[in-house]
Amino acid sequence: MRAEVLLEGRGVTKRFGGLTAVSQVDFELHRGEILGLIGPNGAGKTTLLDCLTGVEPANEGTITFAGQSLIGLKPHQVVKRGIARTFQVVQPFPTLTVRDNVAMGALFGSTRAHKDVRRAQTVADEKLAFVGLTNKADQPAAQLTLGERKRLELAKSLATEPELLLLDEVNAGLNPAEIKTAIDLMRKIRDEGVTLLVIEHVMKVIMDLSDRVIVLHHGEKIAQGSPDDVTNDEGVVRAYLGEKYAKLLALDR
Amino acid sequence: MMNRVARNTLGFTLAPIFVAAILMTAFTVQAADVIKFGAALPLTGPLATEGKKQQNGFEIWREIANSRGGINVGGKKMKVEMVYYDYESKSPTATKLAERLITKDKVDILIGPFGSGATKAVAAIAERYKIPMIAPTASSEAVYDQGYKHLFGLLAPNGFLPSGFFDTVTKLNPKPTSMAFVTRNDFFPKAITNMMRKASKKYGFTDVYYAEFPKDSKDMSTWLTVVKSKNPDILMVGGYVGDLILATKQAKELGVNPKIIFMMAGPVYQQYADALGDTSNNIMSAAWWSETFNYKGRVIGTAANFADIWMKKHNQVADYVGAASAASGVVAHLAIEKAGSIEASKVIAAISSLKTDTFFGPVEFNKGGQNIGSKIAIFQIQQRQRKTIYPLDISDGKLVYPRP
Amino acid sequence: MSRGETRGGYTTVSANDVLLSVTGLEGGYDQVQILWGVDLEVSAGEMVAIIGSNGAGKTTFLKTISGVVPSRAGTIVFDGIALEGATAKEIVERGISHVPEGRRLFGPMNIEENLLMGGYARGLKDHELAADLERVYGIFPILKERRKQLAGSMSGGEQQMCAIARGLMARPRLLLIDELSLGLAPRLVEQLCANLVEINREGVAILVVEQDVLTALDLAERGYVFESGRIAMSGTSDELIANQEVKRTYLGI
Amino acid sequence: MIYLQILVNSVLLGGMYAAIAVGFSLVWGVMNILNILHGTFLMLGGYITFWLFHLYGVDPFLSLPLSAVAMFFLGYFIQLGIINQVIRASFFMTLVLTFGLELIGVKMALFFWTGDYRSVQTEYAGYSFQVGGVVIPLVRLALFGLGLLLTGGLFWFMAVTRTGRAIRAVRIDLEAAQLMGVNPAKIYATTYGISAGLAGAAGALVSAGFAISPVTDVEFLAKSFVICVVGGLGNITGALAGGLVLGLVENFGALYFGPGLQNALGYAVLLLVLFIRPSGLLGRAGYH
Amino acid sequence: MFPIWTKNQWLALWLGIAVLVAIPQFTDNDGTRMWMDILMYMILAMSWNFIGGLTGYPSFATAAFFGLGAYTTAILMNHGAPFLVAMPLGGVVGATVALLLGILILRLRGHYFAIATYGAAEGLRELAENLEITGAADGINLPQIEGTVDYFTQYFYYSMLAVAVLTVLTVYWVTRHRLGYGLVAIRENEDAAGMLGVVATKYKIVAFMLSAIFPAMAGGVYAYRAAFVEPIDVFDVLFSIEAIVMALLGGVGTIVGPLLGAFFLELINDFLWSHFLEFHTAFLGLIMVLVVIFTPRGVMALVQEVRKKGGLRALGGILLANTQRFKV
Repeated sequence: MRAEVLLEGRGVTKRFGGLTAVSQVDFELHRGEILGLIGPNGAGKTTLLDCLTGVEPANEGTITFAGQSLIGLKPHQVVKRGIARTFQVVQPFPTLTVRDNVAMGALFGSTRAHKDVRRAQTVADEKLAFVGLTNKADQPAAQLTLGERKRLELAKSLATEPELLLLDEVNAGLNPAEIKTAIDLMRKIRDEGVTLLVIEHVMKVIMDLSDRVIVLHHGEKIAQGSPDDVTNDEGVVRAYLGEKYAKLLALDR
Repeated sequence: MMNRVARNTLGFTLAPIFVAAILMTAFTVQAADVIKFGAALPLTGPLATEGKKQQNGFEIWREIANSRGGINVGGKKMKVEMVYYDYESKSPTATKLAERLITKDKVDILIGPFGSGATKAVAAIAERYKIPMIAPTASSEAVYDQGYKHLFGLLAPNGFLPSGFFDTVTKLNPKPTSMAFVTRNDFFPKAITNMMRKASKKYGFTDVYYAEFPKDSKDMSTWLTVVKSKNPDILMVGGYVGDLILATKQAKELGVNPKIIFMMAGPVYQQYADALGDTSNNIMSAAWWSETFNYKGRVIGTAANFADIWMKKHNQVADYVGAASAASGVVAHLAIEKAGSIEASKVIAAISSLKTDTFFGPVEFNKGGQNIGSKIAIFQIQQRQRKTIYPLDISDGKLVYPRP
Repeated sequence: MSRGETRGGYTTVSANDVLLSVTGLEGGYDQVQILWGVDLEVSAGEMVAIIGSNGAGKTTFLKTISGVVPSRAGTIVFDGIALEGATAKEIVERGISHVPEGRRLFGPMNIEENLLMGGYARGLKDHELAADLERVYGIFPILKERRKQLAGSMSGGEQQMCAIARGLMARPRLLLIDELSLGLAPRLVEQLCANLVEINREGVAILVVEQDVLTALDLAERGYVFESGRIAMSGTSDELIANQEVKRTYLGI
Repeated sequence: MIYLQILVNSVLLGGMYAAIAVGFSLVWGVMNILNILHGTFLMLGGYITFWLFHLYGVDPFLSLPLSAVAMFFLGYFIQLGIINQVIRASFFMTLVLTFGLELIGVKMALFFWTGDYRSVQTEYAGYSFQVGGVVIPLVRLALFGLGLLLTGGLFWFMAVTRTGRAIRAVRIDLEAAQLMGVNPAKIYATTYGISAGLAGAAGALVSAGFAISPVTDVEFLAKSFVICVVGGLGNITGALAGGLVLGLVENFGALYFGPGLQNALGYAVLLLVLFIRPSGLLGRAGYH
Repeated sequence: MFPIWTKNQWLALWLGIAVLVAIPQFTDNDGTRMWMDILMYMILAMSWNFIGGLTGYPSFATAAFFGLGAYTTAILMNHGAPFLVAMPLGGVVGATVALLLGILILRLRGHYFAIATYGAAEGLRELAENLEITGAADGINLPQIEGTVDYFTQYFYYSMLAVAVLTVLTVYWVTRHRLGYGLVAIRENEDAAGMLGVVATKYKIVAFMLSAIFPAMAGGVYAYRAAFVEPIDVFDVLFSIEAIVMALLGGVGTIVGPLLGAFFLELINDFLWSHFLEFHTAFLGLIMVLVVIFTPRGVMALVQEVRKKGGLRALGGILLANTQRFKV
């Protein structure tokens, strides 16, 4: 009783010079689910998102979204198809206010493009309320703390009214309380009908949140399945979680 | 908060506009007993030296005129007042300042800027405002063929040069037969070089090379190398003094050695010989005036007289730029006395029909407003000094030919 | 300077002298204050760790110590001398070397040039630094092999070695290391830790900022936990690792 | 033969262009300043040489080091006292600043020395010798040699000396360099001083090969600009490459299309290089 | 970002325009002409602001467009076109060249873009120096305007004012429209803007064209007024530099900044011109140096800071703090 496949990649490969950053990766994403994407540093997670969004076009493979190919599209075209993305290193428009930052998303990214600036700002205010940044709306984005910037990034993406949201380590560097808020937020987003693909380092988030998990290592997919399956996979433990994780698990028991 | 700041800033912008607008409405008073002359001069920028010479020239005339109580206007002596602005050697600024001289300073007569190009630009303004304008240093016919009624130029037309030059060189033995022409891509140099080129055909010369080099050229080696390979008897270079110093230097370095090198205009200036030393020897050029000319007029006296005053004041050999500038004042001086009025239309009529002698030579304007009374002298630098070769009646030297 | 003896070229002092003492330190950038009253001590010859999430102010703290970022309030006393307001140059000359986050090697220069830059503050001619070069090559033999290679072309681990070696060239008594393990394979991190222990044994006090809490607390004797520009906790490594809050927050269990 | 002569002319010119541009390139590369004052230093160096020659008969080759040293100190203190104050402001602010200083400098020079063209006319000024029918003018050859010497010397300085290394370090990573104990204010002043000194040295010989006047500074500035971009911003050997390319393009362009388009061709090459290889012929991509 | 204007601000704008319309009635022809110059530089500075201030692509091409407009007007009028046809066509030519040039060079960023625009402007000048149609280095005359001094002074003044008002309204429209947001997004972070769906190439070209059309029209007015154009004058790179300096001094990327910068600099310039015959350039240089050192972020930023910190009493402190702000 699987939901429809929203995003599908087959044999996606990206090379930089001699280095193969993403190698023959197959994946699919079902409408309404949260898919976790994990793997050690340099495993190719962010590069895979780059391939999806047209930042770094894939060398090989096919990517289809809602039945249409994404290959060859520029980032701004991908956005208009309904795919929004946050960046690992947040990229706000530094001197603009938080509200204007989000309004940019509504003005340009949305499939229903709000051509009117005032309406875009209304949308921006809604999204800021959604992520809990209303009180910062008039501050320049450069003055936000890291956690706030991450939420701003999220609000900006949401303002494009996406069907699919790609989150690149939105929780990195957040404290436990903030992470908890973030998880709730992501659930809320999903409940509004947005499909999520989440790159995450904090295992707790992946375990709590994802319906399914894909593990990348050296650009290759080495495992996929439910969070529990994956964390118990021996290959994954060896490649990614490492001895220390095992040690910790032991320590906890 | 942004709104308030923006609003206040807007107010901040508008307030001075109001104040300035109100201040602007007032004044400009004109004293009745002075005649105002206005000149926009290139006191800074590439033409700064020329501009300064122009100013010095005007001042010599003004001091002389005022020391005699001023100009006699229908029995009333009126002092001369000069208003100067610096146009930074940029023609648009010259036109802007000319407008200001006319409307704000309310000058009666405009003295032209330096050179044919800027004069052409400013003449359009004088014509529009119907103010008499005397151009000391514009000799190109193209400045005067616009049908302007208010423009008068002191220098003899470029067209006077070829006859003198070719009269001189065709009598030489062995007779030169081929010429190469190179000019700076600029109004005056191009005009005079092309005029000479056209005339050379009439005199039976073969034209072996013609080229233009850009303004601000820092290297003349290519065309010099080509000229060398064509081996002309005469090389003519049109340009300004900086170009000509460089061209002379590089010609020597590259061993470009035609029998005659003729350059317009620059060797007439002291700085040319100073910069080049002996390398300047045997270069030919022409000038609209020289202190050796036996000219004499009512206001300043003889040409030599002017040169003396100049030397005393500025410790420098006078050249045609300063002389023509002083002469512009003299022409206006004589015309106003003749008209007995400073009314523009009367002054124009007086200048148009003026026929007189001055320290700068005879003055008589043709229909376009060019001084056809004047002559062009051809000279050669010998032992770093200018020696006049032509016209023969005022010559003080013999042409060294061919160049050693 | 006045105290201690010279051993192996490095000045050493007995272990319980306070070398660096920071009280009530406040600081930050242009409009954003990041540090809100930090108290911290490092004794001579000690190895201390700072842990905390991204954006907690760890890097800003180190930069404030080394004089790249000006302090706004509080005192920094190093070896009995107040350092607030001193320039970066004076601070290096006093004996604090800072190995910055992300290595910040001079990429287009070769290794040896990078190391010589490390000794710049001492105002010596190149040949006078030869003995120091040999000493750091002794600790990191791979650097000697590659000394003519451009720093930018080396692997992450080698770059980190070079960065630490460069820091040592100034003959510091306190070495500040920011994000030792960032982006490095575990094997390399172990190697680097061993190097640090060796350097520490020679009498150089080390203050290391590290995101990998296990590595940090494994290495250091004591640790401080930064949160939002303040010190949330401090104690010996064993105390910290046993702390439930630390476990939950930073180890994800 | 004519081609060979023009080739030689071009190469000699190119070397001189390098001498003019190398200091400009250094300041642009290290400090990201488009230094409008560069031409002014060149002109001042020329005037020092001129006056020493004119008043005391000092040969330009002898006064060259003096011009260089004088300009070094002038540049050093201008950077330390004025430009350092706003060096971290936007690129355009330093541009406006040096532009303002240039206006002042040129006016002062006009005031003291008038706008007359001056040139140092030594005994050997017009001397040239022939090699297989190709004329090689001595002063041009010296200018060419100076170009090689200055670019080579600067290259050596940057590669080998402690200060050169510090300059490079500051250029690569200012903050990391500060952590090494480099005082950027002094390094910037030194860099600017070196650039001014190089301009002073070039100016000394330019006064022998050309005519200088206070207003000729912009002409050399415009050339420096094109040369630097063509060779690669902030790249020392790039100045030499850029100078040679510009020399060749100008001269052979003048031969084929007429000298009138000499300067236009320079700009055409500039644009062409920007389209094809924005980092310049020898530039490293991505450097700002 | 840019607040929607309040009623008062609109009032102020129309009042300002009304004052400018009335100026020829209150001042003599020389005063009118000074205002015409101020308006011209306002046009140049505001136009530069589209590409340089809002979009963050520093252009030196203002002079190129100014010259193109001047020459187009001159050539068309010599072929019998009336001024009011020729001048807007000059704007069209400017915009068209901006379009073509933009396609070629707007993929360059930062300095490289600046250099390319400089090269293009100087290249155009050199071209105009050598082409038949532009009269080469001799320049070309335009037909003389007929009428009294008052008439033609006002004719030129109102032509310039019309272009200036058009520019201001365009600035207003752009900054309150999606387009302006897109341009600012490109300035702030072009990659991130692209990810949000801003079609950077298209927006940059539009900004470049906007930065071309008004200077080209101003060039047309200028040419008719001067009645004579030559390459070295109308393609003078100083037009670009002055536009940049004015925008910088006023405050880059703001709306009122370039207006203020043009107003003050031209006023100062005019004052120096009248009072210091030979040293006005040196004084101008000195003023530029002092302004850069004491207000390195422009007059607008200073004004805002003075307001925030409690009026003119804080000015000294702010100026002093400014000198420290960008120190190494």
